[in-house]
Parts: sequence; C-alpha cells; structure tokens
Amino acid sequence: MASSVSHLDPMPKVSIRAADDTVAAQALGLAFGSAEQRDDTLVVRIRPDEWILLGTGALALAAELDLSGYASTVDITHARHVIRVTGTHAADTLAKLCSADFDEAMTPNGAAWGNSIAGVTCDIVRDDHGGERSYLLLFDGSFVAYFLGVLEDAAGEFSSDS
Amino acid sequence: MLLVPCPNCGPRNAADLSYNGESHARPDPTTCTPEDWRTYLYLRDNPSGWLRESWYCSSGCRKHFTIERHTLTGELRTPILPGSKPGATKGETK
Amino acid sequence: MLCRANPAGDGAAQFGDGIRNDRLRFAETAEPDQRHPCIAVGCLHVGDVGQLEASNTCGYQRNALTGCDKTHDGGVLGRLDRRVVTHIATAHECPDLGVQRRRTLARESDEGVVPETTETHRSLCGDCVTDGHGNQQSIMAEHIGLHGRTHGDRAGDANVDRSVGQRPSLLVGRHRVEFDTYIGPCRPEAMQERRDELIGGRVDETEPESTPSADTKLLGSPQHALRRHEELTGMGEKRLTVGGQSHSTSCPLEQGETEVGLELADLLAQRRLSDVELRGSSPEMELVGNGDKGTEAAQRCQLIHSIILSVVVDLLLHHYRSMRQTAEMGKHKPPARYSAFGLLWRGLRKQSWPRIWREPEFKSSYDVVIIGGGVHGLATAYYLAANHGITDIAVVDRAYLGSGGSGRNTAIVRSNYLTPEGVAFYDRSLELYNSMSNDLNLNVMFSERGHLTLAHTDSALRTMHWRAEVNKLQGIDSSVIDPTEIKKLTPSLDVSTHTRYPIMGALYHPPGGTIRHDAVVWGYARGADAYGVDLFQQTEVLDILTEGDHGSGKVTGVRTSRGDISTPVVVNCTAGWASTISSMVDVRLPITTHPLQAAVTEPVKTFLPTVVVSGSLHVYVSQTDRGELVFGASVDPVATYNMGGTLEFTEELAGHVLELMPGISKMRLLRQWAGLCDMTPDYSPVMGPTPVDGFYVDVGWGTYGFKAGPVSGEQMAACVANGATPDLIKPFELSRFTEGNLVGEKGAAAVGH
Amino acid sequence: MSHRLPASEGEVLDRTKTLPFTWNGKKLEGFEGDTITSALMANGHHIISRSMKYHRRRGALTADYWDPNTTVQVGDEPNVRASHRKLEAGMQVSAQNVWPSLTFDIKAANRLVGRFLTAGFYYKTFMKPAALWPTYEHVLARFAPGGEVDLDTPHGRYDKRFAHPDVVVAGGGPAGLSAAIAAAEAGASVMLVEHEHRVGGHLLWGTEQDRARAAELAAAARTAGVEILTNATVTGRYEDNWVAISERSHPGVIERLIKARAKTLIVAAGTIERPYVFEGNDLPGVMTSGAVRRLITMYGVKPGTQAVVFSANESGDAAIDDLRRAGVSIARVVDALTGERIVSATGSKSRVKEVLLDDGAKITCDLLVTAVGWTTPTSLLNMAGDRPVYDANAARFFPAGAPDNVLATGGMIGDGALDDLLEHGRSTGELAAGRAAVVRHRLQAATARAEAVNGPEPAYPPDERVPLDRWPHPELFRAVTHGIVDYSEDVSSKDLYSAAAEGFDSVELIKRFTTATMGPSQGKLETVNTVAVLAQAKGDSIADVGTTVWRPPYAPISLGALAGRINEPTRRSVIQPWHEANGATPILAGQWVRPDHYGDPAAEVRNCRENVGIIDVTPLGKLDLQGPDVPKLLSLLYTNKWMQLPIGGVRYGIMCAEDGVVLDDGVTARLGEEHYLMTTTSSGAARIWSWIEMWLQTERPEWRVHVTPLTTGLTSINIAGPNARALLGRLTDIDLDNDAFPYMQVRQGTIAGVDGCIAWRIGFTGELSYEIHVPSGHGLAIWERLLADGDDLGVKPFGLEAQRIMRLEKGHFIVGQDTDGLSKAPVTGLDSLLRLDKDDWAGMPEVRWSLESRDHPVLVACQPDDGTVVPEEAAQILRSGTNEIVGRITSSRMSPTLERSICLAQVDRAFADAGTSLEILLVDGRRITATVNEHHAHFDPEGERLRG
Repeated sequence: MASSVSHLDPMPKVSIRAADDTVAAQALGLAFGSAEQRDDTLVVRIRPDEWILLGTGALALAAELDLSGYASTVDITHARHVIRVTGTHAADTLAKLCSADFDEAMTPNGAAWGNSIAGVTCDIVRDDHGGERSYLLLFDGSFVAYFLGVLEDAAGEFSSDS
Repeated sequence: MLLVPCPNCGPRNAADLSYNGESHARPDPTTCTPEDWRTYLYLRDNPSGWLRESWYCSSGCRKHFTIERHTLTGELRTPILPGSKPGATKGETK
Repeated sequence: MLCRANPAGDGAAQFGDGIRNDRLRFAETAEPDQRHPCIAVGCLHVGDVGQLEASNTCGYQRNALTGCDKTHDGGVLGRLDRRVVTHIATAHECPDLGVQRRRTLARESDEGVVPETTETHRSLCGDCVTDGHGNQQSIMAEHIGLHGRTHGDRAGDANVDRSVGQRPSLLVGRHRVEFDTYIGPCRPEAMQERRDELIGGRVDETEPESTPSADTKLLGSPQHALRRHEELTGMGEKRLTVGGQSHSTSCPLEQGETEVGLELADLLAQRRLSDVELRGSSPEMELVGNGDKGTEAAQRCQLIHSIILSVVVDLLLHHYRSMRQTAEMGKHKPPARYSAFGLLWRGLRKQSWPRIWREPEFKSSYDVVIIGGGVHGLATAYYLAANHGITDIAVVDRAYLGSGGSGRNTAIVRSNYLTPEGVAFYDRSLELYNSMSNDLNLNVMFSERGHLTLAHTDSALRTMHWRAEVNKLQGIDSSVIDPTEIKKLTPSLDVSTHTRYPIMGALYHPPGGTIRHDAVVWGYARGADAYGVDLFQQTEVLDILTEGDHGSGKVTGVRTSRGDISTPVVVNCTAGWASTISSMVDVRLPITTHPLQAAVTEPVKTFLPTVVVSGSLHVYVSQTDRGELVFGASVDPVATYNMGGTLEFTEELAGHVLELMPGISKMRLLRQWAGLCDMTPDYSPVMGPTPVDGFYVDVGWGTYGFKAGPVSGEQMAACVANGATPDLIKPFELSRFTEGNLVGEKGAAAVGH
Repeated sequence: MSHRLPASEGEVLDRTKTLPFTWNGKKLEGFEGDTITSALMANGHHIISRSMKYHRRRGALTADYWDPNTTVQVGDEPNVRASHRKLEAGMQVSAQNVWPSLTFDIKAANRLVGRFLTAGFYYKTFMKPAALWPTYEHVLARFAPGGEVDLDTPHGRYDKRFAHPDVVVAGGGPAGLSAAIAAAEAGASVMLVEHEHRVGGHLLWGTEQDRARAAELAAAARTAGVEILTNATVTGRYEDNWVAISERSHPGVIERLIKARAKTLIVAAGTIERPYVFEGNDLPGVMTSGAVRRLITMYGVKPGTQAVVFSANESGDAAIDDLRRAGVSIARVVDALTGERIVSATGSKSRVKEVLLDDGAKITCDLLVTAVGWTTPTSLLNMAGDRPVYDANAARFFPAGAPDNVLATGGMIGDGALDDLLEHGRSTGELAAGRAAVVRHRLQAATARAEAVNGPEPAYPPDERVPLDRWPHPELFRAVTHGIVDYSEDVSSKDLYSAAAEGFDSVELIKRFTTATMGPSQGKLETVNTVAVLAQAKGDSIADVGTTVWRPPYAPISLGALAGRINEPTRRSVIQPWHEANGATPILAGQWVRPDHYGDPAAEVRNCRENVGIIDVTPLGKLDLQGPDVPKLLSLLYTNKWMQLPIGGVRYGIMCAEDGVVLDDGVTARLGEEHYLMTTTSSGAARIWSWIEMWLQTERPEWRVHVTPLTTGLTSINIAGPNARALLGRLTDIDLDNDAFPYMQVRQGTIAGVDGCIAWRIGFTGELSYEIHVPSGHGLAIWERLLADGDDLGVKPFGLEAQRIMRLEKGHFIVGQDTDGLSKAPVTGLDSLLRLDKDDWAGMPEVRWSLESRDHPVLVACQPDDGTVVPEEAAQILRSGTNEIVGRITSSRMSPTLERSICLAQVDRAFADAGTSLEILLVDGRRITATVNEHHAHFDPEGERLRG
C-alpha cells in the first residue's frame, strides 16, 4: 500500500511528567524528540519533561515508576487517539497537511515531535515497521471523525499505485 | 512565514507557536499605583527595531520563551527559556 | 437609456436606465429643483434638443416627455438624434425665445473673475464647447435663468446667483452671463416653434462664424474647429444588430456628428431595442428586457450618457460653485476646478490640467507641523485652514502622500459601531464623506452600497443585534436581517445551512460603502494646498525638538531630513509609526503595530453589490467598480513594521471567501499588500493633547482609520486651534488609559470592518 | 487552419491529434500542443480581445503568459491567458467584455471621447448632483473589464503540499536548468519550477542546436534527480525563504499550492521583452520579436504576410530569419542600432496597415515586429528585499542585492552566449547547494528530533561567481509619438505625461492615479516603460525616477489553489453520533458539534424540573492538575480563596485577565492530596491551559504543578432533576446519600462497572444534579445505560438550549454573553468571590479599584412586567422616556418553569437595586418595562432543590 491510514484500537497510553532530576526521568531516559520500543511499550520523550508510554504494557510500566520528587502520571488512554499512516507514500501524505520536514535526516525513524496536522495538534512518532515508513499520530480523540476524513482524503492520491 | 527558533525544538514555523507580545515586568500588585499597573497593562515601546518578546511553543515543547526580534527585518536572535541564561541554547539559524 | 413618458402622467420622468431607480431621488417626493437637472438629462439622452429645451424651460417633465415622444416620429428623427449627441459631445445650439439677454464677458485677472464687457447675448459664447457654429451656450444660460426664476431662491441650491446687482447671472467657464429679465412660464407654443425650428432649419455648419472677437479667440481658430471636425468623422456606415433586428444607417458626416452620435443614435433613439421596455410606475420602475441582449443594450451605452449627463449637470451648476467659492473662500482658490465641463473643454483644447498641489519652498518656521501625509494629517491641515483660518502649516511625509494606511486600506466606510461614542464619531465622518466630492471638488467615488456584517454563531448574532439597537438609538440606519434577505441583497453568498460556518444573519447597514481612498488623500491635499498649506513629500522627521523635561516640556520644533523647522505645535498623524514619532518626545502610547493585509483579484464583471464582512471568518470583501474583488482580514497577530505580506494570509482568506462564495474558486488573486495598524487595547483611537505641550496625537487608528479620516481631521483641527479637546473626541484622550476609562468598542471589533 | 505553417522540426504540436473547440460559438480546430492563441491565429483569428477603456481591437502582442491582449473566457473560467493555456478538446472560448460582439463592440465609441477620458478623468467629474453619483457609479461598474464568473462553479479539486527542498530554482531556461543540475549534482535536493509547459526557455524558439541543447539539459536535470515542475510558477518568496509555488500540471488536481521552505532560492526568471511606445502600438499585428518567434517556431503559425521589423537586438534579427523562413515578406527592417526609428503606425479596424518611419517613409505591412529590449522581472527578488537599479548602458534594470539565501542567475543579471549563461547557472547552482548544506547542517543541529549531524559545520561558501557581461543596448522606450504603455489598463504615454504635469510625479503616485501597471499583468510588461515615460515627462533620468515594488504574487493564483482542500477541524464527543441518530439538532459551538435540542427544549426543561434529564457536557474544558503547589496556582488565578479546599471538595471560581476583565469561570475539585480537576468553559479550555502554563513558566517557575488536558479523555454527563439521585444510584457504587455526598462535593468510583469515574454535585441547572466524568471509551455505553435504566424515572436527554434556559432561570451568567470584553469581575455582582484580602491574583488591582469606584455596570436579573414579552438579547435599556442607554439585556428566554419571560441584564449601578423599574426598547421599537429582581436566580433562589 502506497499510503494507508488506520485508526488504531484504543491502546493504553500514559503521560508521565517528570523533572530532569527525578528518578522517573532517569529511569525513562531517552533524548527529547525520540522514541524507543521497550518490549510491548513504545516510550516517547515527546517534550523535555514529558514521556508518553504507548502499548499494552504502558500502564504497568507507569505504575512501576518511582514518582518521588516532581513527577506525575496521567492515564490518557481515552484522551488521545492514535492513527497510523504507513506506506511508501506515508510521508508524502503527511506532507500535504503538515509543515514538518519528513526528510530522513530531519525526522529519522524514532523521531518524535509535536506538530499541527490539518489544524489538529498532534504528537508524531516516526515508527517504521518492517522497513516501511510509518508514522503514529496521537491527537485529541474528539477530532477523530474529522481527522480520519482529512487523512484519507490526502492519502487517496497515492492509493492508485498501491 | 517566519521561522522561529524554539530553544527546545529548533526552528519552527511561526504558525506552530503562539505570540504573546512585548515582554514586560509585572509590578507588585499590592503596592503599585494605578499608573504603574496601567502602564504595565497598556503602554508599549512598540519600537521599529529590536524588541524582546515572548512566544509559546504551543504545538511543540509547550514552553514559553523570550526572543529578540527586529520588527522591521524579521531577524530573530537569542531565544531564552525562562530561568536559563542567554546563549545557553541552540537554535539560531540566522 | 430608454426614456418614456410615464403613462400614469404623474409628472415624474424617469432616468430610464432601468437600474437603481430607487437611488434617483427625483421622483414625486423630491424637491423640484433637485429633480430638474435629472429630468433634463433623462430626456436629453433620448436625443432631442427640443426636448431638452422643453424640459429645461418649463420644468414639467410630462411636457418634456411628450415632446420627446413626438420628436421621435418622422424621418428627421435620426438626424435630430445624432445632432443631439453631437451637441452633447461638442455643442449646443442657441434657441431664440425672444428673451432679452445680456452677457458679461469676463477675463481672468489676479483677483479672479472680473466682468469686462457686456453684450447682448445673441452670438457665440466663447467659453464652451462647440462644434464651431455658435451660440450653443445660451440654451443652458437660458435654462438656468428660467430655472433660477422658479427655483433659484432656495438657499444652498441656487442655480442662479442673485448677489450681483440683483440680477441673476450665470458663470459659464470664465464668462458671466447676466439676465435682465426673466421670461414668464414656458409657453407651449414657444416650445413648438422652437422644435419646428430645430427640425426644419438646419444650422449651416460648414461655415462657422469667425468673428474676430474674444469669443472666437477662446473658441479656437476656424482651422482648429475644422480639424476637430475632421478628427471626429471617420465612419460612413454602421451596421448594428440589436435584439435580433438589423439596422443600418448612412448619414452625411459633414454635419459634424461623431461616431458616438451615430452609434448611440442608432441604438437608442430608433427604438430598435424594441425588446426592452420600462414597466411599472415610479418609483418601482424597472427595465424589462427580452433576454440578455436587451438589458445589455440598455446598460452598455451608459458611460457616454453619464458623461453627457455630467457635462450638462456641471454646466447647470457650474456658476454656483464658482461664485460661492469666490465669495466664501477668500484666497482659497484651487488653480483649476474639476468638472465634466472642464474635462470637455480641456479635452477639446488639448490643454492639460495644472498641478494638483504646489511644490512649496521649505520654510524654517511654521505655526503647525503635521507629521504624516495621509488622510488624517491632510484632513487636519485642511480643516485647520478651512475652519479655523490657520494656514501656516507644513505637512511632512517621509514617502509620498497617501503612502501609508491611507493608500493601503480597503476603503470601506460605515458608522454602525457598538458604542454611542463610536457611532456619533463615525457617523459624522460618514456625513463628511457624503459631501466630500463636492466639498473638495474631487470625486472620491463614494459608493453607498450597503454593508453586511455576517453572523455565523449565536453570539455573533447577538452582537449584531446589540450594534443594531445602539445604532437605532443614534439614528443610524442599521438592522439585523435574516439569510433570505441576505440572499436577496447578495446572491453570490452561500446561505445554506450545511456549511462549516452557516450564515445565521447579518447586520445590514445601507449607508456603508466604499470610497476611492487615493482620491480622498488627493482631495484633502489639493484643498489644503489651495489654502496655502505646504506639503512636503520625501521628508522624514528625524527628531522633535523640545524644551523642558523629557516626557513633559514643550515642543519647539521638528528636525527633518530637509532641515529644521521651528514650530510650537506638532501633530502626530503617523498611524502605524505613531510609537516611533511619539518616542521622540518620550510619550509612550498604548499601541502595538500590526500589519493588516489585503489583496485584490483580477477583475470580473460585477456580481457583488454589497460590502460583505464576516468577523468569524476574519474576512471582508467588496467589488470595485473596476470589477476586482478587494479582500481584507483581521490584523496579523505578530507585531511588526514589516509590510512584506504573508502567504498564510492569502491561504486563509481564500479558504474563508470560498466558504462564503463557493462559486468563485476560479478567480485569481492578483496582488496582495499590507498596511500597518496602530492597535490599541480598546479598538479606539488616541486623540488630543499629550503631556508634552504642543505635541498632539491622532493615532491608534487600528483598522478603522480610513473611515474616520474626515471627522478626525475636523476634530483635531478644532482641538489644535482652540486648545481644548472637542466633546466628540473627549472619550478618546490618551489619559483614558491611565485613568482606566477604556472605550467599549472591543466587544464587537474582532474584525473592525 | 489557414495560417498554419507546414510542420517543422521545432514545433511543439502533435499534428496527429486534432482538437475541436469553439471561439465565440464558432467551431474551430487546433492541434494538441497549441495554446488557445496559436490555435486562434492558425485559424485566422487575429483579434482576440478588446481593450479595457477604449475597447480597441487587440491581437497577440507577446504571445506568452504576460500577453495583455489575449485574455479570454473559457467556459466558466474568466480571464484565461490564451497565450499560455493549452488548447483542450471541446473548450468553449469566448472574448471577454465585448458587446455585442468582438468585431463590433458598441463601447468602442468610448475611444471617440477618449481625449476627455484622460487618466483619472473620473476624479474630476460625476460629482454633481450628488444624488446622481450612484447612477454614474453603476454605469462605470458596467465598464469593468474582465470575464464573467459563473456563481454555480463547483469547487473543484485543489490541493496543497509542503516541501523542504535544499534549492528551489525559479525558471527553467538554460541558466536555471544548469543551476538545478549543478546543485543536484552537488548533493542538494532541487525543485525546478518552470512557468511554461516545458523547460528550455528561449532555446525552445531558437535554432535547431539550441533545441538540442535544451533537450540535453532537461535530460541531465532528470538524471541528476531534479524535481521538475512545468506549468508551475513560483508566485511568492516570503520571510525566511518560504516559497509559494502554484503547480497547474499535477494529475487529478486543478491547481496545487506547494509551500516550500527553500534553503536557497535561485531566481532564473529570464527577461521579458518590452513593447515599444508609439502611436498605434496596440494595433493588431504589432508584436514583439519573441511573439513571432514563438508563434512560428513552436506553434507553426504564420503571424502575417508582410512585415516591418524594428530591431535593436539579436532577438529582432533572429525574428527576421524566422519570418523569412515562414514565408513572410520583410517590407523593411528598421535598424535601431543605426538610429532608424519608427514613428507611428496606422491601420484598419483589424490590422496594422502602414508604418511611418522617422525618415518620412511610409511602409505598408500587416505585421510590425519590435525588438527594443528587455524588462527584468525582479519580482521575486523584490519580495526578498532587493531594489533593482537601472543601468543606462544596458537599458534595463538589474538586481542590486538580495539576502544570501536568494541568488539570481541568467538573463536577469546579464547577457552572454549560451555557454556563458550555462556556466553562470552552474556556478550559481553550486553556490546554492553549498549554502543550502550549511543551512541544513544548522537546522539539523538545532532540531531535537533530527539525526545527529556529522562533523563540524561546513564553511559558508562566498559568492565567487564570475559575473555575466552586460551588453550595451540602446535606450528605446518611446517613439516621438504617444502610444499605449499599459495595454491592460489602456493607459497611454500621454496620460502619463498629463498625470506628471498634474503633480503625480513619482512612480507610486502616477501608478495610483493612472492605474498603469495595476492591471492583470501587474506591470511585467509595463513598469519600465512607465518609469521611462515618467522620466521623460519630468526630464529626469530613469535611475532617478526609480521603480515600483512588485508585490506578490508573481503571477495570479486561483483562490481555489490558495484555499486547497478546505479543512476546518470539528470536534465531537463520543455520544454525538447517538444524539444525531436520536433527533438532536446539531449546533456548532466553537469547534464542537453539540446537540442543541431534541425537538422541544421547553419540554426538556420541564422534564428536568419534574423527573430527570441528562445532557452531554463533554466539551466542558477539563484540566488535570497535579503537584504540591496547585492550591497556590488556584489562588493566583481564581479571584476567591483555594488554600483550604478539602479533598472531596468542589468550588466555583472566576478568573480574570490582568485588566480585571472576566476571562473564564468554572468549578475545580480536589481529588487527592496533590490532585485536582479543573473545569473551564468549553470555549476557554485551550486558552486557560496556556494561561496556566504562562503563569507557571514565566511568573512562578518555582511552583510544582503539572497540567494535563483531559477534556476528551472524560466524557461528561450531567444528570439533573429530582430523580437524579435515584437514577445515578442504580449505576454506581458511590454513596449518593445527601450527607455522604452533599452539594459541592466530588467522589470517585465506578459507574456502570467502569472504574475511574468521577462524580461531583453541582448545580448549573438548579436541580439536584450530578456531573459524572467517565473514561470516554465508555461514555456512550454509560449514556445508554442511564437512559435504559432510568426509563421509569422519566429520564430524557436534554440539549444545550434547555441547559441555557435552566441556567438563566437560576441566574447563572455565561462568560462572553452576560459579560463582554470590558466587563471587570465586579460586573458579575458576585462580590463575595472577589477576595481583596489575598496577596495577589491575576487582575486583582483593577478589580480592587473597580470595587472602590463603584462606577461599573452590574449584572441583574429582571422580569418584564408583561411576562408574555421576551425582550431580545441585546435589547437596550433606557433611562425612562429618553434615548439614553443605561444597560442592555444580555440573556432572555421564556421560562417554561415560571411560564413567563426572564432576563439577565447589564445595567448602570443606579439601576441595579431590586425593584427598580427598567425601560426596555424592543427591536420592533416598542418600549416595555421590567423590574429588577432581588436575586440573580428567578427560580429557587435559596437553592433548596439543588441541595436536596
């Protein structure tokens, strides 16, 4: 598929806020702007002081964290939805709606950042699968009807050469 | 579109950020005179030249920062996060 | 262009263009003297001299129209028609009604117009347009004389000046025509005689009189007349198909008829437009055409009519203005009055117009220095001179006049503001705009086309109601209308409910409209210049000189790129740059400078009759007479002095405009630009004195400065001249900010247009 | 196709494909590859338009995009550039702005009065009487130029995309191609944008060798990986090299806007051939040399039979060769370089007939070709800040300097043989790639998510290009006669002279006064001639007169392309589909689509008051606040006190901006030791979140508070009515007993078996009510459970309108409706919430002074004395018997509960006391009276119901 858009089933998601000097921050690690798969959980350092855990193990992983100091967790499973855009034209699809540079050097696999896509504020994670370009888009779930429509419209251009 | 160098995220389209305008110190509300307070509220230098102002990286790192911008040429320099020192951040491309 | 007797016989002639009859306020309800010129024209363009005369002399339209109908019978009609057009374009003929007339010839002198000779008016009037065979002006003179008798007493609208020796007189060009007596009411017999004369007796045009008199000199040599004549001829035959019928005419062109005459005569007078007619009776008359062609035909020929109309009306009213000006304005005398008559005259004489304003010498001292040569600065200068006799004024601008917001705005005017302060203020401005063309003798092209502010949400609709209610109490014509009425007024709007931003209603403000912004600048500049105000372009203010402490003290002068000027009074009218000027005297303002962007499309045939504003969609749009759509938006969020413009502006604009009018996606954006807006926290201006003695501000004009130009000039002039802030601008003083008395305009000013 | 030449090597036509089309209704044929103009001319139609003001007949002048004389209507599309638009089968082409026909246009009569219609004539006339101006105006509007819009045109598919190329090259002529190849070979990603339908520029109408070189270059560019966009235009260069590209050749899309953040922009726009100003210069048959060369070589069109060529340069000379080749006889070559000049041209209605030379010769011809020099289209450079400078030796303007990231090459900056141009292009491409690499390095180094950069930043390459020559060229702008300067606006040099004499003697003023350069070609053809004529008129040099600034766009761009796919985000709660399936009328509130009502809002109100109703209030802003300093934050942002709120407590608060104006309101609950849930108004949610972040980050960085928006994460349902407790009790494990869970308290527990639900007892409706917040994945199920389980309790959904009525019955104000942009907190009348005994809170000083002065308006509840009359919201309240405004109705409804009209109003303080009679002016002009209530609440002022 040149570019496919799929709305992922609700998967557990946790937001962890932690200052640099906390145990939780040390435990989560990662550089700001990057993501890493750890077992069944994708750990994303989406902001300098915020990590998002995605996947079946997210809640468990969050529960294990030592939240001493200035750290907190919020279950955002229901607050944010996830859409995955995959395919050789995944980046082209997003480039129709998002001002970010999807070039390999600027947003390599594992890059994570916040951006606006078609007017919806998203956290974007480059999460290639099997060597195929793929992006996870986390966004406020109330936009889902609108957002899916817009993404599918954008991807439509690339569906013929799938 | 102006490219605004967020101290955290790097250069971003201005539309990705929120503009908060001229930076100015807040007077002590318990002791200030009406004139002080209203100067803070309303009066502005509004220079045609370098201006220190505040931006919010609303779709990126969600941090407020200050930056100097030349209001005629659009040049930007020395972005600073609150509490950090000038020059301590990367992000200038100009 | 069809003029037909009103079957109802109620005496109301129609200017039969079939369009906007409602705007022609010369039906029954109008004052006779208001409708008179219109009637003359309404008949005139059907093309009959007799009819013109009839309407002029008797003042009763029905007679005129009867005449009109009659003259359309018979074979001579075509020629008559052609002659009329000729006559309009080039000449008038002199009827002899046996009236005793004397004429005073005048010559120009330093003092202005001075009567030089008088003579019995039987010959050529030298100062008017002619085809070279004489006495054409007298019909107009006579008309006015008669008209003056019946209506000329009315103050302010007199067509005849009665101040000169108790005798009615008329200034035509530089000539004063006096009338010893008036004739009595128009006699039908006389009219008939006249008509017979015109139809039967062809004036010999091949041998124009060439009396070696002043008349002739002014007229130009016979050779010249002949050359003109040759220039205007050139088409022997014309074939024209209108409404499916073919018509051809050949005519002898040696009569001096023009191609214009031929084409119009064919098209209009011959009634080949049989598929077009006027139906109904005043004031609901409409032009009914069988198919587009008929209507098109009616509409297409009207520029010429308008010019003709304008010439005639100008002639009729010319002397009144001139006299008033001479009498009232003292040394204020623009070098040349603008009029259709003048255009015609200069066009024929191949004479160009004098400079619109002088190139004055830079003096080292002025009573008042105004910084900023836009509408505000120039209007302030003009009113200081016109209303207060203060003329020792320098207006300085660092670029050319009107280079700032005055020339960059989208020229929308309205007075339907939210607060009583705002309403009173802008309404005065609208009033001044309404009479500006005549006050300044320069057509500012005020297009009173109605202003719609759309509401897409409950809360916007509530604000519209709020504004309408406040407006109503202030006597402003403003009301909330529903989508059905919106659709009627502006069919191109999508009023369906399925859109992202459905149109739920609108604030409708019929007096709102657009004005040619440059013309306003030039009008004030020319007006001020005529009073002796010195205008300096390309002159940048580098500093303001004061004595005493910074931020208080007293103004002593201004340092400019052309040198220092000593002056006790400086007025800051620099809008977007207001802070940079005020900072020279350490006066801090509640202002941030933001660009307001605008854009214009390629022209298309007009389809948008109103000004449309949508606050929720941050867009306003109107269509110029040239067919371009002019768009604006709200100010850019980021404060800047950079006027480069942005792509995002055009993207958002297009998206929102297409929400409102989905059918125009194929129109193209031609040009975008930006102006600088001096935004204040309460969306209201800052006017009046400052803590620095002699330093006045007229700033904070945000996105509404153009609308307020005239009233601001008038009030600032009063403020400077009297040393006291007039009541109308009291709410806008700088001190309101430190006192916490902000004006409540913010509530409704998301998009201030 | 009577004027079609035999097929030749250079033509771009596919003569095997014949395309039928119509011209003013007449059926014609052209070939694949034709432009509309070339197809028309091949069919012998030389008159393509009428001029704007005088309606003079006009034929092709430049035969390219900028041709001002070949604008036509194609179907429902106005103002199509016929010399650029490719012919398509079935096109319906017609002339614009003519009546009754192109060949006989009645408005041509205007030219006979032309001497009176001097530039700006309309400023000088039509003034009197004022009452007639609308008529004049309407007539003038009838003369608007341009085509016609079909308002039923559907919004076709337009699109957009972003791009981040290293180098954008504007212009696909030899220099541009060479630059693109060099940049790509140096490792840059390159986007080449060519305005025409194929790359190659002037090589395409040059010699056979030229065309071979063009083909080689195009192939090399493709090999190097250059992204080539043809029939595309760089329409603008904005701040920081934000480059707008309009692409009209993308499959499936009418026009596409590409927004490219170019690291370097190369402008290789070439030159535009200037027309010559002389009497008769707009007669059909007068063309530029480039026009005839393109028509002959590329389109196989014979432009005339007998030509006079006025040539000052090699382009003119080449045109002579082309004309000869096409079988056009050359009646005379007027060699400008030897001082020969043309004076004027005369013609018949349809064609130039005779040319008068300065030696007195009169030459008969039907084609007059001029080659008098070039205009440099510096538009994109102007947008980058460049101010071009005139070079009298070369008789054209040259760029004077743009920012480092904008480079010019090719004919814009000089002259040279093809190899010189290619070499300059090549060095420019390399320079651009080098500079782009530095920018890319810096970007990557500064961007958190980017790959780590390898090695140190590359050196910033200096500009060491060998400049191109500037060949001398005679200054040829105007003959001794006057002619048209701006074809699309019908402005003549005579107009410019008279405007200058009138004092409009700077470029900007003359432009505004005469409208020269303001027409659809935006001065591409006209600007230099305008400047030159003005200079002549003033006796100044061209350099002194200067030039005007070209504003974007470079070429017009459709509104459709600028709009693209119209994407306006909307939000919906998980229950919204249910609402719409169950008869709710949707209403758009901000971005949210919500149920306004289910048919009868009054019945919904009554059901709440009598039984129980449920409403979906998900859009209510919800912020999760955690940290030890939350109470301080709340105290700082709300006007009332928060330090002592116990766990399980809920409190209402008002927030002010620093000027004391009411910003937002809502309730906040304490869920745990350091855990709070704040609610905001629906529209205020995003604003309050950044407001809090601003305070935390800039004013109180030492405070420890984490803020997480949870608006959508929690589906919020308000259960209101006497049966609310019974209903909720059936679904939850939370003890709902009034003592265990009193008014203004919060509890957590399970609802319908779902963990992590929150319920609080508050009373916006004035009824006993619980607002439950449940994880939104379960929102719909719980909503349906409430309705199913409460059927016997009379539960029914209610919408926004019913809620608004009930809150008005209770006298609760709505921020932004009952308050406005200047309403400081004391206006609400809730003085007890304005705690001046706190140290600090946002807006406190202004609120304090406002309370001290007591000169502010105040919100009151009032009831019309005639309870059947509902004053409109916004109806004004007047001092009795006068027109003096003393207040206004801010909310009003017919109360289903009280069966009478009720209102909230803002009134001056003097009218705020209970029992005061207010005079209200209704919209229909009637005046009614109303009486001020003692309480804001019209109903149950003691709050017995909600506490019950």
